[in-house]
Amino acid sequence: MPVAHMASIVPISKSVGANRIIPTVAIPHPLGNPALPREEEVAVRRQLVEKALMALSADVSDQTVF
Amino acid sequence: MAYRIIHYINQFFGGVGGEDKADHPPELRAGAAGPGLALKQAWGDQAEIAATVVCGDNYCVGHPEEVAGFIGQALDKYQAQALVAGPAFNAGRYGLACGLAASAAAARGRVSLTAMFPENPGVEIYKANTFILPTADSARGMGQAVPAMAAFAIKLLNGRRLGSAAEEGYIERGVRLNTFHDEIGAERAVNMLMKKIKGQYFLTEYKMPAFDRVRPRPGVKDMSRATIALVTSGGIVPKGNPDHIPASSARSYGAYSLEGVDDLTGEDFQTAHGGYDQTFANEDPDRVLPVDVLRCMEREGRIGRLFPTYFATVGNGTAVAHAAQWGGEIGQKLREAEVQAVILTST
Amino acid sequence: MKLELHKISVRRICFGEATHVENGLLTVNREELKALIMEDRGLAGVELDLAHPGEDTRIMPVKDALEPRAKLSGPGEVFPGFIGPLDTTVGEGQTLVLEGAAVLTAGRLVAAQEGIVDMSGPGADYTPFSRTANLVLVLTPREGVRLHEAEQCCRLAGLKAAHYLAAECRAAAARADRVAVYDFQPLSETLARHPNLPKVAYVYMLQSQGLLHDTWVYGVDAKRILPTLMSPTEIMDGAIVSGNCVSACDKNNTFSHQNNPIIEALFKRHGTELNFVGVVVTNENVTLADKQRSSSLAIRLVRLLGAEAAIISEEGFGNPDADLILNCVKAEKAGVKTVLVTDEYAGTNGASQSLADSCPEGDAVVTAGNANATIILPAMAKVIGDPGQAEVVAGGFFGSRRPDGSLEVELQAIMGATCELGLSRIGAYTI
Amino acid sequence: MEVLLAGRGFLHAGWRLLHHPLYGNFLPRQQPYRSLLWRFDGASVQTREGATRLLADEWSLRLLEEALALYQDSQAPNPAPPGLREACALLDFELLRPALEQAGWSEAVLSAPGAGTMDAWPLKGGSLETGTA
Repeated sequence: MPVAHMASIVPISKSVGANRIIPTVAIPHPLGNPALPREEEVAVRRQLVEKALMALSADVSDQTVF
Repeated sequence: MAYRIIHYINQFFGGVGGEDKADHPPELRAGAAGPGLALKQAWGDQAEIAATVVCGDNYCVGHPEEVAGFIGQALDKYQAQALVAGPAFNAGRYGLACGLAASAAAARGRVSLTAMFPENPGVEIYKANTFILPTADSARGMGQAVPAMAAFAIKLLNGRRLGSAAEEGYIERGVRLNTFHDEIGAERAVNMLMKKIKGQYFLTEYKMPAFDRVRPRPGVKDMSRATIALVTSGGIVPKGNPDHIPASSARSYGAYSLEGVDDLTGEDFQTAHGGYDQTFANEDPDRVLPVDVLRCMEREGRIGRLFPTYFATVGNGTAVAHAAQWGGEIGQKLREAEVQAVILTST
Repeated sequence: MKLELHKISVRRICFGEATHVENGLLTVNREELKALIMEDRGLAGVELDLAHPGEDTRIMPVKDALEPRAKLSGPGEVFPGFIGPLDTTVGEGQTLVLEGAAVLTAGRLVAAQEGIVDMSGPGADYTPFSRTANLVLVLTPREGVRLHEAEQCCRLAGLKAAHYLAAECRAAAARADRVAVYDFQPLSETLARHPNLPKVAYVYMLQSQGLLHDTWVYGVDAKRILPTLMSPTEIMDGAIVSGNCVSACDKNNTFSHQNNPIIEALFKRHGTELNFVGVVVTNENVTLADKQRSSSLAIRLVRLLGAEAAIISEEGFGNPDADLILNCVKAEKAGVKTVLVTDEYAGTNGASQSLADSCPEGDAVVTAGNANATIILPAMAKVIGDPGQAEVVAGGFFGSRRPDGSLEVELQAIMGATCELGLSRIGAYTI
Repeated sequence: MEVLLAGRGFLHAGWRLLHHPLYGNFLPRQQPYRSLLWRFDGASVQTREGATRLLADEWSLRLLEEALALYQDSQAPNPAPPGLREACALLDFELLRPALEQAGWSEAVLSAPGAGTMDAWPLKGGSLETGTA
């Protein structure tokens, strides 16, 4: 089954072999930015998860960063 | 003069009972028992089983120091030169118990050996401390396991210098030992370079750790009817970390329910990961595991269903071999549950 | 650049009237050499002592080892920038070598420092200097001298002594036991001569992290150089000098620079199996910017030489692992096939990760063993150097002193034990 | 170890290391002092499609994680024998000199007497937002 790897250090995702890579905000808070007000942070999270779903729907032949 | 060996087996092979007796405390019996009888026969007059330690798997895994001490006393009492444990085949806890018993003997300067199926979790955890021979995944493999263990134990006791794992048939332990070659390093380097230039086969003296590649799977056709599962190495676990997953060098992963959970809150969930500043994840675990957004998408029909169980471990300093093994196990479980795709988040 | 090394074999050293060599016996005028060394104001005192293979003797802590060499003919003098002048390069003409002899500088010089040489017992297998006739300079820096000066005057003392011994024996050069000839031609000529032999370069990484971790090239601290191209014969004339005090096992002492085994191995095949096109000397600085710059410039030189393959040797561990990996990746990405020569720090149980960095391109590695492996060194009747050093060793810095006076130390504490130039036969394998 | 862990927090927030964390050829137990110098120069904040990303520098992080692994594997640094504490501190300072220079501390400051002592270094300061621990 396809896997979307959401992580903040793209080169590390690549070296461990992930095929669908979604760059995230930062290591301690990959899917949110505490500096933002709550609604904006959830909007950012939604955007990242949306990108993950897009990656999971796409056919990729090699390691791809979305 | 025959070598004196202590044999470690669990409650099942010791005839005490099955799963129900897994809490059986360690007992010492003179002479051989269970598979020990076959070992004794294989050794003939070269070695004898001075005594057998029989211990329930749960007890051993639950009381490591106590069992290790018990084994130490048994080794001293019988002046034994070696401990042989198992074979454990693919029994997980028995494999861990054999690894622990063998490590206890090795730590006390005795020759130590056990045998189990290469995929057994005991291999990764204890291979640095003791020799482990590969066996079949079930007791059907007893026929090959016993003679191999007997011969290898004698080889260790005779103190002969061992060749590589491939030559001698043990599981590579990943332990570096010094040796003296025939040629100096500089000559070996230039010879290796000449082979590399000519495209000939050469054997590097040190293998750099590397990751394998996986062929990308086709995309999900209809996301609105797909079941998506969440997996994370970011260490998000229910409050209190019920499975006690350590902050680094994790030895296990957890499967936790999302039934009736619409949003991960700091009250019910936390991070166990020791590799980053935990305040942000503890404040709102959704920042690592996006349950809140996926629940919305589920309600809006953007996705079919969020799989009710998520898998989590701590990716901080975890052995690559462990992670690869868990990946396989989790993938297997998700396939059986007909999950179509996975979102894996990392910190 | 053609260099002849006229080698006189030395099996024993003794003190006597005049410094000279005859039938394998090197006689040294003790007072004359002491006076020469004491010209340096930074030193409070120096004692000379001798140690020969097989003796029940330990020398600790040894800072550097040097081979006595002096020019017989050709431009300049050995150790340019310290002994030899800077108005010319070296590496041509004839050089006298007292083969089998070594000068060892020892004594409480600086901080936590180790460097054990055992002339007999289990420790002898792990150091090349258990097989040489050693003249040991036990140096005491003057009180209140800054760490920099202390290191510098000890380094100079060693260089002076090594040059003095060979210079005084020039008369015996005619009766050299053997002459080794190294003919290293400019690139155009060597390409014309060996058009279809594979072109091989040697990327020579020098420890250059700062005080106590420095190496000198023509008298310049390697931290301050940009990667440069050298003829191997210059290195034989002491163009590279060690100022490195730390990790006795894998620091390249001056002796191993003078007798670089990788240069020797490449020369042996030069013109028959391969075309040795040059030595690219580079450093191992502490800052990440320097690491990127040096590795890029070093590999650019390899490409300008048209080399299709290269040996890369590291010096030290941890910090330089990053430079080794950068050099490897940049070379392989430029299509240059590499073999790396390094040692390992895999923990006392051998189960930890050996290098502090890695890359998939590093598929060809020669290793000089695990420096964390421990060894028991029996107590020795005679200890030359700084007995006070035992407290450093005892302090668990480099091992522990056992009740019976023997030392349990890691190979890291033994001089040249895991030398990353591949000077000895040591290696490692996985069980 | 604590120094390295503190350093990691900064790296996650987009700071970049100026030097290799394992400077010096000592095993962890042989050098009781360990310092880190890192810089925040804004290049690590990336706003793409509205989402600002704090780009942790991959190389700094890899080197730091490797250093942490080495520290976890080896024994804790021994309290340096009294005679060596001073030399160890000076060594730690000397080895970082190039990095300090690169961070903008002028040569004058670096060679002022007592520059090598621990209290000479403000936690934050200098022209750039450079933190030392």
